[in-house]
Amino acid sequence: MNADLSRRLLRDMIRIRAVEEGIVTRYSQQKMRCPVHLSVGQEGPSVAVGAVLRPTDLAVSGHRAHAHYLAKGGDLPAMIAEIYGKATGCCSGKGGSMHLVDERVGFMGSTAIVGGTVPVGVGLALAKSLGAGDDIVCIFIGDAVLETGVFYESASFAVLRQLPVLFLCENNLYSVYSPLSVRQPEGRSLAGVAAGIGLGTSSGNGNDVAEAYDLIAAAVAKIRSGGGPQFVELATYRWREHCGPLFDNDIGYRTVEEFEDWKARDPIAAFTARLFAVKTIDDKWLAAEGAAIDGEIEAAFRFAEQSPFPEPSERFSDLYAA
Amino acid sequence: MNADLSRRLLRDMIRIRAVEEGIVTRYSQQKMRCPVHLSVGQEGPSVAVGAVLRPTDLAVSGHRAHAHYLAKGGDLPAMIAEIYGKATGCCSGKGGSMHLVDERVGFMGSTAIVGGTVPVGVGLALAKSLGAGDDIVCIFIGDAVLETGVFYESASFAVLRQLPVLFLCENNLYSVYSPLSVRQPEGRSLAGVAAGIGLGTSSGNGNDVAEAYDLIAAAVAKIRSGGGPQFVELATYRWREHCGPLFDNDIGYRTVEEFEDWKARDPIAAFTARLFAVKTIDDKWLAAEGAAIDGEIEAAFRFAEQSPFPEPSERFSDLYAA
Amino acid sequence: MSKMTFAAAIRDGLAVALDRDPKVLVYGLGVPDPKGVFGTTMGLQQQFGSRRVFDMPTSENAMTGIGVGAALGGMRPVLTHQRLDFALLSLDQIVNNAAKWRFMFGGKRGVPITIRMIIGRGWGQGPTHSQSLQAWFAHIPGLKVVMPTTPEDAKGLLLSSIFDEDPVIYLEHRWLHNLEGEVPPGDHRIPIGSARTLRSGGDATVVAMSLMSIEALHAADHLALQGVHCDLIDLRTVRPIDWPSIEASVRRTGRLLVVDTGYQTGGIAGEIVARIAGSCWKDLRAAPQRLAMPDVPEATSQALTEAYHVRAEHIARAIGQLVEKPVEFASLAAERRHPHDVPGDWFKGPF
Amino acid sequence: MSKMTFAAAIRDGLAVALDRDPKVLVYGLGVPDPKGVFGTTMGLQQQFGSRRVFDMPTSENAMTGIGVGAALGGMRPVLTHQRLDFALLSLDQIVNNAAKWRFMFGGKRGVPITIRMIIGRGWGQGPTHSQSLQAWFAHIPGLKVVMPTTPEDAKGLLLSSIFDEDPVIYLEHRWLHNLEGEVPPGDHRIPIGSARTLRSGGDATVVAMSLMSIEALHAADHLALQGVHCDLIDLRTVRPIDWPSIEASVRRTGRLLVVDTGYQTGGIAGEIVARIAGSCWKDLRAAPQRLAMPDVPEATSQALTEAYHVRAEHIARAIGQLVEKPVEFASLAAERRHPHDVPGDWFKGPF
Ligand SMILES: Cc1ncc(C[n+]2csc(CCOP(=O)(O)OP(=O)(O)O)c2C)c(N)n1
Ligand SMILES: Cc1ncc(C[n+]2csc(CCOP(=O)(O)OP(=O)(O)O)c2C)c(N)n1
Ligand SMILES: [Mg+2]
Ligand SMILES: [Mg+2]
Repeated sequence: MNADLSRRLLRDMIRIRAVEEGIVTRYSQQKMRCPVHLSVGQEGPSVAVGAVLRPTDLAVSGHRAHAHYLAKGGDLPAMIAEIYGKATGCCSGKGGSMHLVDERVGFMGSTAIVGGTVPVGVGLALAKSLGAGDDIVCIFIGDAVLETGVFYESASFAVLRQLPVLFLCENNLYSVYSPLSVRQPEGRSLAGVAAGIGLGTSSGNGNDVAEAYDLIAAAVAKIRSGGGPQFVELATYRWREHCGPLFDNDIGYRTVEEFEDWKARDPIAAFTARLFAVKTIDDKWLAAEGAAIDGEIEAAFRFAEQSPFPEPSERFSDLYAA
Repeated sequence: MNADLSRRLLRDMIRIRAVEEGIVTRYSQQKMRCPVHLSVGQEGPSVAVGAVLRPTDLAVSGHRAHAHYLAKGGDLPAMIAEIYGKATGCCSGKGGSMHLVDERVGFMGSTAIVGGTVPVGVGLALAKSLGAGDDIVCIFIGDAVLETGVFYESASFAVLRQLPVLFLCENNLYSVYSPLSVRQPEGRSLAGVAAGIGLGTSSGNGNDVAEAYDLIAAAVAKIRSGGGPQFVELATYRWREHCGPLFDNDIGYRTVEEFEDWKARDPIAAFTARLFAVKTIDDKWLAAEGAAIDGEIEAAFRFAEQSPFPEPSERFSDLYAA
Repeated sequence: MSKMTFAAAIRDGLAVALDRDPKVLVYGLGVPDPKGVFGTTMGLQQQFGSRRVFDMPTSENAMTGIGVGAALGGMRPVLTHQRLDFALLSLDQIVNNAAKWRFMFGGKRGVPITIRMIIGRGWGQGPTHSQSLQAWFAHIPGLKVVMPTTPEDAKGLLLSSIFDEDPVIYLEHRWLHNLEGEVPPGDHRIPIGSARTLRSGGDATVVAMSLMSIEALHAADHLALQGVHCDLIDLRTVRPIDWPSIEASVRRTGRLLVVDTGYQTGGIAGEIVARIAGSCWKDLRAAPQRLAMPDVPEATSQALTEAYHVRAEHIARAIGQLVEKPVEFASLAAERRHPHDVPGDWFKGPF
Repeated sequence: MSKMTFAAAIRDGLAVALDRDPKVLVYGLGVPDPKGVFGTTMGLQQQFGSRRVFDMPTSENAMTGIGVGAALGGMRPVLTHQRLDFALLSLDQIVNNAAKWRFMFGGKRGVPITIRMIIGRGWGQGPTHSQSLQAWFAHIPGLKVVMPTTPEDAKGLLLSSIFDEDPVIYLEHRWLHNLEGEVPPGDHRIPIGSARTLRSGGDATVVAMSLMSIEALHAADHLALQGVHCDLIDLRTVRPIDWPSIEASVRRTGRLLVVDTGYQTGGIAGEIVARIAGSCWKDLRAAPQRLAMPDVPEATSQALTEAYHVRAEHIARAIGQLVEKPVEFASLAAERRHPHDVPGDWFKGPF
């Protein structure tokens, strides 16, 4: 992996983490009045995909989409403004955190129904397949999506038609507070089910961004060269509560040990150390990037705070084409 | 396989075929005014299951359920009367051919939405699993059911909870007029997908009733001994049109060669020859059984024809408990 | 103009759309099979190729979402369900995605998908092959819902649906498939949201849709011979409803009867009655009435469907009551030559 | 009697049912998790074991059908959806199986399943976490649909639902979860299908349900001080509707306003207006009115929900118009102390 790419991956992770922490800091002000599902701790897969995909590749996602949106190149101020419910938000305030869109960079939409955008992504790939080119569609899914019938139906159709789809599964062990054990049979892996459906599959450590990058790059290369839809499962872990800014290790659905164990495998710390060791980065780089990111984020929050709310009459607009 | 069992299997196939042919003969009279999906040519799997299951085992099915209902021990006159829309029908005329029920023998219901009874069967198994005993639930499915999300979700839950479920899949190559090729990816077998979900699987020739019996008996023994849900795929072929009494090889969705090829593998003819060869049956047995069956069937149609129609006021009844 | 059946008019509309715009896709269970969805898709795959006209697996939910995605990707998909009842599997995609996409993303992009659903009736279709749930779709902001009655409207509304920028639920009644009528050639469109006045008369306003408009037509013509003249409004679109047409008529007649193919409770007929009771309160000279399916599923047995459906004679009787005149209606029933559970001799089952 | 919240009353009802009948099962996403579905299932798994109280995969459609099957197998399952919106995935099982099973098999067996669905609102719930689709369920023959308002009814209707022999859709509004009230102990049941008169007065009949009954209560009490006295009928059940109660009231008052938590077009309010316009035509002294959600999804931004919902002041204003008297209603809005997008200070998000 070349140094530029390494630095990009690290920078993107730091940036996404900082954005999420920016939300954490301000959330209790009750100005962001919508549910937020943060990706703190699981930035690896997103930035790896972001570095593999082209702007003309498309992506769709679900409720936990900030990282996906940003990694795909989505407009940060527009995202923050959306979470603040402002007219300048990427959905003009209609959607909130669970509905993000930035078509200019191919982020076609994230929605709040688990599995809901999976067929949408496959349909986008169907449309791509009817045209020319080798663009692909990335469908971001959590582990719970594998439980939905619509995933099975959609993935089957993607296999049947050999559509250019990447199913990027972040397996963070939980669906809300429910562990995999109440949802997945013992001994059955997510990638195993996906393989049974006929998807090409690979699995790896999502907290090792370089490993994630390599797996994704390989999968995407296969898709582009007509190898059919691929499923990449990346193990990772969300640090904070399912929804909201706090930690929730106290409520008992997971152990502090498990949490600490995963925290020790912080994708950012690990990759920082690695890049330090090989001298790809130094303190100065880190400080400069950190400062730039902080400035960008401050500006984004300022933009959001200072933006106007949508006019009340807008509550009726956008239902049908004019 | 002992002689009694062999004779039973053959007799049951002959009987089901004769019932279906009885429908064929009379259908053009337009007195059976409901869609009928006949099983002529694919009697093997049904009678094999029927011989394996106990009366306290349960079964559910779909649109093509005559054979399943009869094999499970369902009331023949009540079925014919139901197809005639009579008050004496197993659903008092409310359901018709696509809705059959005979709870006394554990046939809990067949319905017309593809995949619709799959979760119902799993739920019945859940209820069984909460009680004592080692009864099982057989869910009859066609090849198209594997395309439904609800199959995937239901089978996954059956695996998760290790419920006593037999998925009995009659793969007759077609869904209405659509071949497997427009529905299943090349190289992906139905049993393969089922295995990916975590079901125990086996596959065989559904037109060889002895082979079908052995596979089913093995699967059911596994289920009863706590081995978890099993999927048995049996290859077979429907001779007549998807829905209705006619042959439809002329309309072009399948070749006459394919049809003739499968017809040459008639499960009844093959098994008859085999039992003749080993002298388990003789002409006399065949004639006697045939006569008994014909008499039973004549009586059933007579019963149906002579039964009264439901009172018009019954169109409003049975919606809620009294 | 040429004379063709309702089913042929649909096929004609699909062919025109496929021909006109390479972005149009036509798919659904059985679309390219030898029966071609009751003839409505016959030969289209041969004509336009299997990339644009194709069969699908029995995966109604995903295939709807895939249509939504294809629409977002620039296509104009037309999905067909041989029965509305099967589409119940896909309501999440219809309601949470197709209907809301434009709104929830702040107007970024709409979903120009058309979803055809066929409503069954009689001849043993039974409880799960006969549901007429237009009230459900009409309840959902973001959807449009059309229910053509004539071959011309079948084609014209289909073309308008396909080229509409928003999702349209296109509901076709199986019993209309063989109805014949004049159909203009080419890209002939009937605007969504406008009703059609089939008969004019000052005594009462009868609003109906789909097959019920045909029954109402028989009733209206029968009563006209007896000196009772109705405005008969064929709704054509059930979302958005053409309120100006209905209100203008009710203001003249002061009497309203709405006839619905769906269940009574919570149906479209009730919506129209409720709205008109408010907007035309001063004009109404009698309680607004509705005639709809009873609040019970359709049973399979022919003995149980005979008295189940609303027919011309019931409509004529209801109009008579509404206008408070004695009318003869029994002969409407006596005139019918074919069994009650088929639309005509052309229908011999099974679906 | 003891004072408890609506959520605690549901938990109490579930515990009573689980305790009383070993056939009762309680399951759904998050049922045994530390939040216990907003407290409504808290501790039940510990108390009754994981065979009877359990979590499930995100497989709403199958898990509904599995409940149907378990019910056919003798159980009384209670399935919970944290939002009604998620249940759209399961409508095939609800409509084609649960609702029709008894009918289509000729009365052989019913499906005693209870499906709880929670209706969200405000605080950024947005388009897919706020739908109030009771009109859909109420349109389906074979279903019963309840919408409790008070803690007592929450418990009493839940117990009646669980022990009903037919499928019941139990709709609970998220904004009611913290409402407090007296709740009788033990197996206290409120009959399905009977409305409750919350206030009596001869000037007008106001019919409401769920959260709208609370808003209507504020409005009615506010107007009572101004000499306008309404019958306020809390519907409690939206299928079957308690017509005798509504009709008796309208016969006295001659004026009707229906307030609905759902979309206006095709909603329950319209059904009630339509029916009463027919059955009480002679008694009505003014056009029957309805107040419901606008025909557009709920947006996420707080700036877009402020003028979106129906509140006490709108109801008071509508009653004033209905009785043709000038009334003061603005103070109802001014009195409210918490932001418009939360039910009270107890709600701090996220769901
Ligand atoms: C159909 C549906 N059912 C339930 C929910 C409630 N819900 C929101 S997020 C979530 C968990 C999803 O878990 P996973 O896919 O693993 O994503 P993660 O939150 O872990 O990133 C659930 C069940 C929903 N939004 N949609
Ligand atoms: C959900 C749904 N979609 C479509 C149909 C229409 N349909 C009826 S039978 C059938 C084919 C089923 O094929 P298969 O499961 O292989 O059974 P077979 O008819 O071959 O016995 C279809 C698609 C339906 N009944 N339900
Ligand atoms: Mg997860
Ligand atoms: Mg088949």
